[in-house]
Amino acid sequence: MVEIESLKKWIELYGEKVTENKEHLNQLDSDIGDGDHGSNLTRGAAAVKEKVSESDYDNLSDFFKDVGMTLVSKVGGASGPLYGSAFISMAKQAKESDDLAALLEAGLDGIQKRGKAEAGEKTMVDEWIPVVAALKENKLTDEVIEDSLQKTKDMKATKGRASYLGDRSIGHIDPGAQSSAYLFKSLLEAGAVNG
Amino acid sequence: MVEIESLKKWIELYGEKVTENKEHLNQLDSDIGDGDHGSNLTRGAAAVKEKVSESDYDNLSDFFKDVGMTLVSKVGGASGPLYGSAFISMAKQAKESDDLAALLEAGLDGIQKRGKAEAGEKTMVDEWIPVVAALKENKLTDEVIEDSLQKTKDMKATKGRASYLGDRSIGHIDPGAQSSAYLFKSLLEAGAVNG
Amino acid sequence: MTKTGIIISHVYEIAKGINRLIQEVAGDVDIEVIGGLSETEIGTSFDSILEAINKHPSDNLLAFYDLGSAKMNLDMAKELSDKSITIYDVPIVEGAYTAAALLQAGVTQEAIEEQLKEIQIDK
Amino acid sequence: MTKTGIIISHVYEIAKGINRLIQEVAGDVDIEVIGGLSETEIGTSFDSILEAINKHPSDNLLAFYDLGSAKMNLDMAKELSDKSITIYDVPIVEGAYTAAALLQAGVTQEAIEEQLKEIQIDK
Ligand SMILES: Nc1ncnc2c1ncn2[C@@H]1O[C@H](COP(=O)(O)OP(=O)(O)O)[C@@H](O)[C@H]1O
Ligand SMILES: Nc1ncnc2c1ncn2[C@@H]1O[C@H](COP(=O)(O)OP(=O)(O)O)[C@@H](O)[C@H]1O
Ligand SMILES: [Mg+2]
Ligand SMILES: [Mg+2]
Ligand SMILES: [Mg+2]
Ligand SMILES: [Mg+2]
Repeated sequence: MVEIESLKKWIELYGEKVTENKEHLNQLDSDIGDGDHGSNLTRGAAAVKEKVSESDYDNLSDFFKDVGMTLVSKVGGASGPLYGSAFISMAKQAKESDDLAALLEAGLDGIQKRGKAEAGEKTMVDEWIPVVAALKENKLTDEVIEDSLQKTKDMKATKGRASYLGDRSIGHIDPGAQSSAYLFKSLLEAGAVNG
Repeated sequence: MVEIESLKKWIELYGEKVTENKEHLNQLDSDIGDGDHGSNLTRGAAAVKEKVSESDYDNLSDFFKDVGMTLVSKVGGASGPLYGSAFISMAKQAKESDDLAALLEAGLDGIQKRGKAEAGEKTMVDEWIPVVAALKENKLTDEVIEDSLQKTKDMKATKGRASYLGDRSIGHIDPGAQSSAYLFKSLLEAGAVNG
Repeated sequence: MTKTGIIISHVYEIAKGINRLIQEVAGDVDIEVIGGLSETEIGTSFDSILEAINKHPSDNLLAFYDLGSAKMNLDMAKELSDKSITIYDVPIVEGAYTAAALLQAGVTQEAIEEQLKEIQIDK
Repeated sequence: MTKTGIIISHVYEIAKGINRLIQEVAGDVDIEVIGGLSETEIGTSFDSILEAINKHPSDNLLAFYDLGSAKMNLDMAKELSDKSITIYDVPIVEGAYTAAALLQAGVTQEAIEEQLKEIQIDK
């Protein structure tokens, strides 16, 4: 069971992290993409902040839905529909359960339905899969988050813009995996995970 | 053996025919293409007329080369490089022989090298192949010209813009075959063919 | 069938240019193009895709896109719209041109799909 | 190898737009684009293709085109030029984007061709 307050905190921290690390995310993306991932998410984070400050959510589903729709509208690029689908899918799941692992599993599901990426294709999915698995076993740690991020380095991209680079995408951390790592670190920091 | 004067006459008549039939060629092209074949060739014919009026050709090769290069530069579209290649190829052949059938066979060769079309692909090649064959046997008549033109109607285009229409290209005369029919009728009218 | 399609590119000029190329061979086809986040900014926007779909006169749309992220935005808009939208994984210029030429010729959607299959690519 | 390419479209905006899309991911690649007979007239011109090839700083060009007639004009220009020009039968937007991204990454021409083979189409 997870409290709505800690999840609001989660999203707030996530917004702060992507904003602080905007240039780093842009740099990762310019190595194997078009260099806008940090700017995209920073724009989205500002819009989410404004949007959620307008309402006093008394249920998780409404909160996630607003986050998701705002991300879809404002982030753009590939990550807009992907993060958006994650939160919209979590909004649906929140109507049935408030188990954090189940919620994030629904989020991962939303991402994969949208982007059709499987494990090992060097996308944000490669950050989400191990994190969701760890959450299910109540074993999510910073190390899990950081390890899966580093593993994207040796992968060859077969989805997203980086896939145009073929073998040349190897040797770089995936920007979407990096922003997802910020998402999950924020989750730990927000105290939303009962260890 | 063919006289340069009758070949100049040939090109002059051809220019007149495409100019007079500009709208008809455009109409054929708008049925299965972009509707500019008549306009393209009319522009080319005017430029050729101006170009060849400037020189007093004493050899066939120079004459054909000027016709060919002018067509390439001014006609544009697919037919510019195709007719252009025909005349440039005839210019090369003219250095070796002044046999009309051999010249036109070289022209056909130039078209096929450029456009890679074989018989039956619903292009100008379907007009050129039977005409060259008839010329070799000294049997070129208006009927040969007209028959091959009509035969393009039932063909399915597999080269050129009309090929995007697939089966829907069937039932229309090919515009390039029509303009080539004008070319060969002009040849007969110019008295260049010794029957 | 209604002669209609929608073209989505990351760049304003590409979308406009494809429209001009198509108009030449398919003047009767009702095409809506969306390019970029604005005339100068590169990207695709879910909001403007959804708006274009909704305001389009036809209920049956054939959709073409350039890069994968345009497709994802398009997919989301498709899910939130009541219209019938078919998204084709074909080259944006060559695919949209082919479809438009066939629509102009009055071909059925099945026949168009038959032809588009030949130029399907992974993207 | 020299990072360079040439893009030929029937339409001015398509050529310009592809260039903008590519600049985003391949700022160091030296691209020359030719579109239309003029900014408003659709078509391809042998004369301007040859001129663009000749004035391009590089001697090794990768060329992309939209419709078959652009290819024929390009072929003629190639024959009359001393430069090494490779023409790819790939989707103009997706193909040029792929090649430019790889050129930017410093990949060899063989590796680029390997990758372009996957999106080869008949056109
Ligand atoms: N099909 C996909 N499935 C999952 N994630 C993807 C997919 N395509 C792209 N991504 C993620 O999106 C990130 C890039 O996002 P962003 O830069 O915002 O979008 P864009 O590539 O459109 O500029 C990638 O690093 C990758 O993690
Ligand atoms: N590959 C080819 N080989 C031979 N002829 C061709 C080829 N492609 C097109 N054509 C001819 O060109 C004609 C169309 O010329 P035109 O309308 O001037 O060019 P475009 O199609 O570029 O507008 C067609 O009717 C056909 O006869
Ligand atoms: Mg990006
Ligand atoms: Mg982007
Ligand atoms: Mg035409
Ligand atoms: Mg034309």
